[in-house]
Amino acid sequence: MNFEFDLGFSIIAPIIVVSALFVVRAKNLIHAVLWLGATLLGTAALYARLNAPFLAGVQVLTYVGGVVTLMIFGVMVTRRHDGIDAEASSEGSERGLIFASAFFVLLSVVTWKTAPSIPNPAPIATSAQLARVLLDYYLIAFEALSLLLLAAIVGAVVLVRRKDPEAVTKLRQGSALPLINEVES
Amino acid sequence: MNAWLQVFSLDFAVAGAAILILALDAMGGISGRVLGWFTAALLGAVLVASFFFDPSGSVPHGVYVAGAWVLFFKRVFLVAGILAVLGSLDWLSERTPRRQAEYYALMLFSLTGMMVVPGARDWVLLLVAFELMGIPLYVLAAWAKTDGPADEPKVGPEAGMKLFVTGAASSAFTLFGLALVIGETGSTALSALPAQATMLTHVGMMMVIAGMGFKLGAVPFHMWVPDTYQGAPTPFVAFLSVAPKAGGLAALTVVTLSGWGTQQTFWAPAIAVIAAASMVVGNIFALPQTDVRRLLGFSGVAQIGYVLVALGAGSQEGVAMALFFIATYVFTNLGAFLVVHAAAQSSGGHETAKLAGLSRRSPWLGASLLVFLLSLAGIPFVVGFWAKLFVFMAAWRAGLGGLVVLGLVVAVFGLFYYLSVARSTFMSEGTAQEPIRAGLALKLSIAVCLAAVVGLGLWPKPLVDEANRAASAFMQRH
Amino acid sequence: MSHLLAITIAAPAIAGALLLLVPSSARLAMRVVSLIGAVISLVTAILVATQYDRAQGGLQLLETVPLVPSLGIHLKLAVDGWGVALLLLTGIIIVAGVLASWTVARRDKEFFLLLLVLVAGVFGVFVAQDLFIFFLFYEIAVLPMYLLIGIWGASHKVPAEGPFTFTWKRFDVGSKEYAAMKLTLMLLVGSAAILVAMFLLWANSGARTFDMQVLEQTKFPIAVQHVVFPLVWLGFGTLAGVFPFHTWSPDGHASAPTAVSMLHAGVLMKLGAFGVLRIGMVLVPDAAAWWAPIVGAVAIVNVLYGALCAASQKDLKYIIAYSSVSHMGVVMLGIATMNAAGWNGAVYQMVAHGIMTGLFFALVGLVYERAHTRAIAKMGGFAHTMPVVAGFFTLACLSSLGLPGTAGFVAEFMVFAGAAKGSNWWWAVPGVLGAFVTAVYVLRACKAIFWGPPPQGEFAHLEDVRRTEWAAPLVLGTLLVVFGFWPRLLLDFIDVASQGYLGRLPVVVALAQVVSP
Amino acid sequence: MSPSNLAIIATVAPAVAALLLLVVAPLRHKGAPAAWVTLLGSLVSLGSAIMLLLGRVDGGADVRVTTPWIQEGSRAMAEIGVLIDGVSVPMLIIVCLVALCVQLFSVAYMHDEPPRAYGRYFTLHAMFLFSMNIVVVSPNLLQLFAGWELVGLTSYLLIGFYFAKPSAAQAAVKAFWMTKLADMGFLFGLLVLFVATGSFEWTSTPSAQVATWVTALLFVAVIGKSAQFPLHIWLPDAMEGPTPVSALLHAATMVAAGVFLVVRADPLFAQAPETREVMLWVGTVTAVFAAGLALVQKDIKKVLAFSTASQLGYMVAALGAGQAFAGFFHLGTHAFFKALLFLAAGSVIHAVHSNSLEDMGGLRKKMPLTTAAFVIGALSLAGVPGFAGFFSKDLVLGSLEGKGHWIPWTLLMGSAFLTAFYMGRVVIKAFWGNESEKSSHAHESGLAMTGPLMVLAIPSLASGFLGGWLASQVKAEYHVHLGLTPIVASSMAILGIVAAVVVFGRGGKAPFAGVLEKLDTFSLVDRTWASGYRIGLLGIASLAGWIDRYLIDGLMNFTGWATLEGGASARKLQTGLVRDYALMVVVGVVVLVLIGVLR
Amino acid sequence: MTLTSCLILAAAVMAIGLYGLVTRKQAVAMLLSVELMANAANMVFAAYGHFRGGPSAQVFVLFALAITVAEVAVGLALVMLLYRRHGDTTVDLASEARQ
Repeated sequence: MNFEFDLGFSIIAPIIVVSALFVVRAKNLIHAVLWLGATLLGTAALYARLNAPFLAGVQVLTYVGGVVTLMIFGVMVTRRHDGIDAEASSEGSERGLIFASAFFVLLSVVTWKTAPSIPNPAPIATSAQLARVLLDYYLIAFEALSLLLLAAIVGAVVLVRRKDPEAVTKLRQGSALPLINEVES
Repeated sequence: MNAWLQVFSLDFAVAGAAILILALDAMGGISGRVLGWFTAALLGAVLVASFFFDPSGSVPHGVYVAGAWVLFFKRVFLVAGILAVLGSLDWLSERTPRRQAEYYALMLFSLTGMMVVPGARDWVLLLVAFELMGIPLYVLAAWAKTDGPADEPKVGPEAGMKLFVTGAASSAFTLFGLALVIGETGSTALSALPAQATMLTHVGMMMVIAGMGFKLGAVPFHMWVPDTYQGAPTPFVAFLSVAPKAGGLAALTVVTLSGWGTQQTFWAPAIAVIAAASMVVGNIFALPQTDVRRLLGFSGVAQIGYVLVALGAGSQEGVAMALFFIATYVFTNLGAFLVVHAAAQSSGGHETAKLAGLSRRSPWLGASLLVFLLSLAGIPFVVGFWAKLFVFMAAWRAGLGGLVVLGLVVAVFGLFYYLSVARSTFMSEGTAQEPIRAGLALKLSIAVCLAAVVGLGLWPKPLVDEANRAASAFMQRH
Repeated sequence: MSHLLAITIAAPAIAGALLLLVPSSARLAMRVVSLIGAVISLVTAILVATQYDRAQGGLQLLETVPLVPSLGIHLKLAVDGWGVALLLLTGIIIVAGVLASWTVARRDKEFFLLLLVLVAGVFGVFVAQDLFIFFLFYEIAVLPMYLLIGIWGASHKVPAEGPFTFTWKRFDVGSKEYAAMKLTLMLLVGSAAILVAMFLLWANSGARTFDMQVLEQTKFPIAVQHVVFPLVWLGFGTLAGVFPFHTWSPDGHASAPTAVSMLHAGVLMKLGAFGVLRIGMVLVPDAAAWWAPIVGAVAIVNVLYGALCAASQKDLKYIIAYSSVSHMGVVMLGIATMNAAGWNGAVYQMVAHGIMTGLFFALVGLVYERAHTRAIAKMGGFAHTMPVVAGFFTLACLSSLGLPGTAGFVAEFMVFAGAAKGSNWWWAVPGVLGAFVTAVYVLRACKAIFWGPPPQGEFAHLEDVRRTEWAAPLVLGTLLVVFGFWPRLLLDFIDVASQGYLGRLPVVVALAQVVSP
Repeated sequence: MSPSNLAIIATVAPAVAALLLLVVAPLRHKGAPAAWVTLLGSLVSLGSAIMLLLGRVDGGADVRVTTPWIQEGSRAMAEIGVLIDGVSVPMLIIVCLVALCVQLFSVAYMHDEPPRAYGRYFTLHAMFLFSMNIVVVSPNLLQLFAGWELVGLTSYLLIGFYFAKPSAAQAAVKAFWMTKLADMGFLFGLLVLFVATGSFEWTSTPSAQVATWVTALLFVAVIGKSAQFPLHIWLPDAMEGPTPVSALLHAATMVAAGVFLVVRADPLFAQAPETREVMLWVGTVTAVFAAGLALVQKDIKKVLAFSTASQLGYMVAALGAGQAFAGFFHLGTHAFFKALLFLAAGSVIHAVHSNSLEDMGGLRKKMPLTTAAFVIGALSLAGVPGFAGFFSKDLVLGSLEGKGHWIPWTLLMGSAFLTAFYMGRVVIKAFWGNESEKSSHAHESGLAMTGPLMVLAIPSLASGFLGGWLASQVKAEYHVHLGLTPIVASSMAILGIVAAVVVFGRGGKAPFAGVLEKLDTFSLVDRTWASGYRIGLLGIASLAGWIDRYLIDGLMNFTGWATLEGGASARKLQTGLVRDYALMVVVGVVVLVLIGVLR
Repeated sequence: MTLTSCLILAAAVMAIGLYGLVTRKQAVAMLLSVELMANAANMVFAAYGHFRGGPSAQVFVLFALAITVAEVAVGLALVMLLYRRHGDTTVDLASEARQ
């Protein structure tokens, strides 16, 4: 198997890996989320390098713009009031390390052995092509996906909505914890 | 477009019902209880329709194939849905009166996902349907939030969280595995799989199986099961413990036999290992449980092990027997959970000890629970016996004698804990004497389960024939 | 085609179903319904005996209904000579059992229901000619026992001792729940083994059928047979109390209520032995011939060890329970001989022991109901106040020790003769010794309970048998003597079956007819 | 009526009586009617037996009628039926006659019993006669065994008649166990015979080795039943039963069954000289040993009991010498005079309300009839010439002489002396001498009791002259020979009586009495058996019981325990921590991937 | 740059995500790890898409993204719930349901 040097990849890959490592090791959750943003951006760059600009765009928009923001919001909302940052766990980290590395080694070895090398990249799919497939071949999946998103939204709303009178009473009595979204009704 | 409508008519109906329920609720003025009955009625209507309207056929590109196989599963899901809705009705209107419509809607969303799964022959559709089935469950599992009696640990969020984290991890693995598979085969069609199988494909497929295994609650992806069963509302657990299992089974069967059928030597050992581990772990871990829900959770893990034994046979017969098993399992396990739910409502806890005197307080409930437990244990003349027997026979014919023997041995452990529950219900005298109060819907649901378990136990032939037909349809169309 | 067999099975089951309709307050009606169900099956069993053509032999009164034909499962009922004898036994015991439980006070509807369901299963096993149905009925017969013992049983304390004292922390050894659970679990482990054996037979039958007649004709590969036989032997043997899987039996029988003990020791244990004989010996004869020495050796351990254990017991019910272990050893010994005398003796012993132990437990129940103790040391002189009980008890003792003139003698003598004739003639020695030990412990118990100066204090005014209680001892006691003096009443049936089955096994017969000394 | 029918009637009549009494409870509970029913049954038996005898006198041939009893593979493994020949008919008469006399005697003797017990007593008597008749008429060894065991059963029930008395209960059980222990030999003998010849006929001719085995095993049963050393220990204890019972069971009939068995199975024993050798010695030892112990008994019934054992020793010795007829003859005469002795003793006991010789004395004036009866019996037992016992004992000793068994001959001669000596002792102590407190109030029993005594006195006197006829019945040679034996024997008898008068007439004690008493009270044999029972049987039993409860069952418990503990400790894996759950997913994936890769 | 190197990169990110998933106590951090894993899967798709061509890989990425977002939405809601229950988002606190 030939291993050709590729400058773009050589820059992007370390960024992705290192930032990913920071995501999982950062003590400060906000930092971790920001590192995730870095990883995702790196991934977007990789997509671009892999001739998938559309994906790169989507990645930046939804992930970096959406998910990371959401996460930061989540962290902010749930951070304790004394402001102490969460620490990365060290308990059981050996086991985690062992199995994670086992997974990595296993996968790498298999990849290496299977050697799925196709030297000449195929022609890229255009956005138009994508759209056509999406609304024909994948139509039903697409419909189902919309249902899925609807369900997720309904679910998320139901979960965080605070309407239950009992809980409200408890909250008023001070037995539950003070929250940002005090009482809805 | 017509073909699509026809093939997906039932699924559209259920999805429409979900949206309809949400809309009705948004309009306001309709009590949640009525909505519940309405939901059950809608599902019932769809179920009835399934007997008069044949949705067989396939859509362009073969993304989806409908036939006896799909119909069998759809009916199973619908039945589970109806029973679960009826079982939840009273609890919901009493405990979470302000968010009943969402509950039904989410359950219907999940049902929609399930109903699409068995027919999907394309990875994308399969994945989306699978997730559509799964995501509402995360929400429903955490439904209890902070409600519930004061003395009960409020493990609702925890139940959801555990389900979610293991589920998300499994989804990630599924995605990663699928990426490898699709990448290697170059197509999202399941049928492309066997032709292009490389070692990376196999690795990817193993990850996909892991994802399905999570939904089935098979070892070692079962860790969420007892905790979630304990924390989630029991009527919902009744649903969770059967319908998604059937969905997972459908997905796994489609993936292995339809997609990967010719590569049996690759996946069969994996299934066998999971089956063996599930039977052993489920049965052993159930032994020390004192909470009936946890106990039934582990028992469910073991039951899934039995189903996987049939699937591991990899034959048409095996598939048929797995279908029979899972269909009867719906009635048995759902019924068991609902009885436990009814009893716990009155006695204030789900511990085995709290069931003491149940048969004195409400003989019918006690007898029903006994029947369900015996069925789970695989005792003759209730349907569980046939289910287990058929599964083992199929496996035996396929040369999985070792698994059969193992299954029989650990089944004895199973008997021990099932009987422990029976001992509480029948032999111990509880302090309370007044009858268990259970709403009409709940009673109706339990009665249907009981009738099915006993009836099919006495005369299993119709369902066996149906399962055989479904399996043969599946195996021939692939 | 008459439906006698179906009626025999269905009568108790239908009576059980009818019980559900009887209101809980109508206690007499409940009993009458149960009794009618039991009597109908006894009558049909007698009719079966009269309709069975002894000259012709073989399977008769055949009825077949396809159940799951695709898997080769048919509801096939027919009766052979063994079946006739055992049907009669079951009919007698259930009638006696219903009468003996006339005074059950607590949750009586459920009690009779379970009792009737159980007995329907027993009838089914004896006439099932489809292996699968056989197993199905077997399970039905075994399972109600859990509730019957667990709910209506009696508990007692067993002191913690020995190397396994620490297990007492987890088990309430001696309690009824413990007994019920142990019994059920051990028997179901046995069922698992049977199921495996069944699969093996089914899968290797060529025709993929459970039909026992077809299986009898099939020559199974010897390797298969060698797996099937031990599974059948230990699987069914657990119920027959084969050492060392007998330990459910003393606790189970001691804890069970009267009628349940009667049925369990009287009939259910026979299911196990019958299974070994009918499935193990007949279906896989080649392996059976190879295994027979081991079966026989274990059986003589049962005989002697069971008797010795019984001799050491201080609790009346335990004595009887262990005596069952010992006597079932005689049955297994007879089965292991693989000749006509031994098989006849084994089946005859099933009947004889069934009646005898039924009588025993009925009487023990009477004594216990009055004296509220089972500790022999506390009793004495009861013959003064309850002479009828004493008389019947003595009769049961005599049959137990194999006194001529009682059914026990005929059975044991035939088994010993069969054993002596077989290739292991020395089996007869421990067998006879066991009978002697039996004489020691039963008469010791009899003396301790009934003989001696008239009882004082709390036992001074124990009542003798009352009206409904007469029936069980009278019927069972009479039969013991009748079958003891005129064994051909049953032997003619049994013999024709043994002949038939032995006749099909040329290899085995040749092997068994090696006359030793 | 055909002989077979007569034999069947003779056998079944008491059974009918017993059944009637068992089923019709009021009859039994009333008491007196039970006695009549039983007596009627016995009378029918005796009548039939006499008719049989008359038939034989008229030259009737042997008759054998059987029917299959146990089936084995389409052939009869065992048959039951009746055999009428020279052995069974005389024996039938002896048994029925003695039984009838005893029953008659009992009518009066037992009249103080409550009616229920009275009824039970006679029911058992009827059962006993039935059992004994089964033995007598049996055409093969299996039926003989069946009757033999039934005799054991009824004897058990009769010995334990006073079941409220712990000693009686103990004695009954002991008698049953000892005989049952010995009966295992019978059973084994039957099995060996069956395996070797396929039948239970005593006429079969197996190989010499088999014959030896069979006879040796049968002889074990004889030792038990006929109270031979060392299984004799149950016999003295069995005197706990009512005295008529002792007369019937332990004098005339039941213990005689052992001898009868050997007589019946003579064709088999004839093929086994080794067994006969053993029998000879066992008989001799028992005769001497029991006679010695009889010398020091204080209980009149125990004297008679030991004397029974001793006399049975004579019979067994004769059988061992190969002279079945001698044994059979002595069996017959002994039956009469021993029954007579026991009944007379019963009459005495009834009068003085005590068994002890100390409580008797000087009774000859108060109870002349009883005294006469007892003395006749004693003289007959002692073997005084002219009395029945003389002829039969002479035949026994003569047969030893004829075969040249000089040591047993000498020992048995000594035993004959002892017999006369101890019987002299009893007679002198009970009937002569000074009156004791209890005997002073004694008076003669009524006719109901003395009547049977008189009836039995006749054959005790005269049955010795029937030897020739009996011999012709069993086709044996018989002639009274005037040789060494009769002279020595009669002089021994007379010497014994003289010695008794000399020693006991003056109230003295027997020589070696101290030693013998020690031997008696220490009862080594008894103790050996008792400790064998306690340590051997019960010890092993409790060990087995413990092993079963705590080891075997313990192991089962342990299995369950280990499983449950396993489950409990495995539960710790379920930490409740989401991270760990996720980890399990990872582990699972890695394992699955490994399976996929390695496959 | 080859497919192999891309795949190995993805595997590395996947492994890192795994590591984070099983070691982090914070619910949000676990979500982040799941995101990493999903991202790794998408990388694989994109890589195959590049080297193999055809639209299916890219389409799949779109679906995967949507699904992940849905999951994150529900996940965050659950995190919120958990926080209300325990006052913290350390998931270790949520371990009451075990016996």
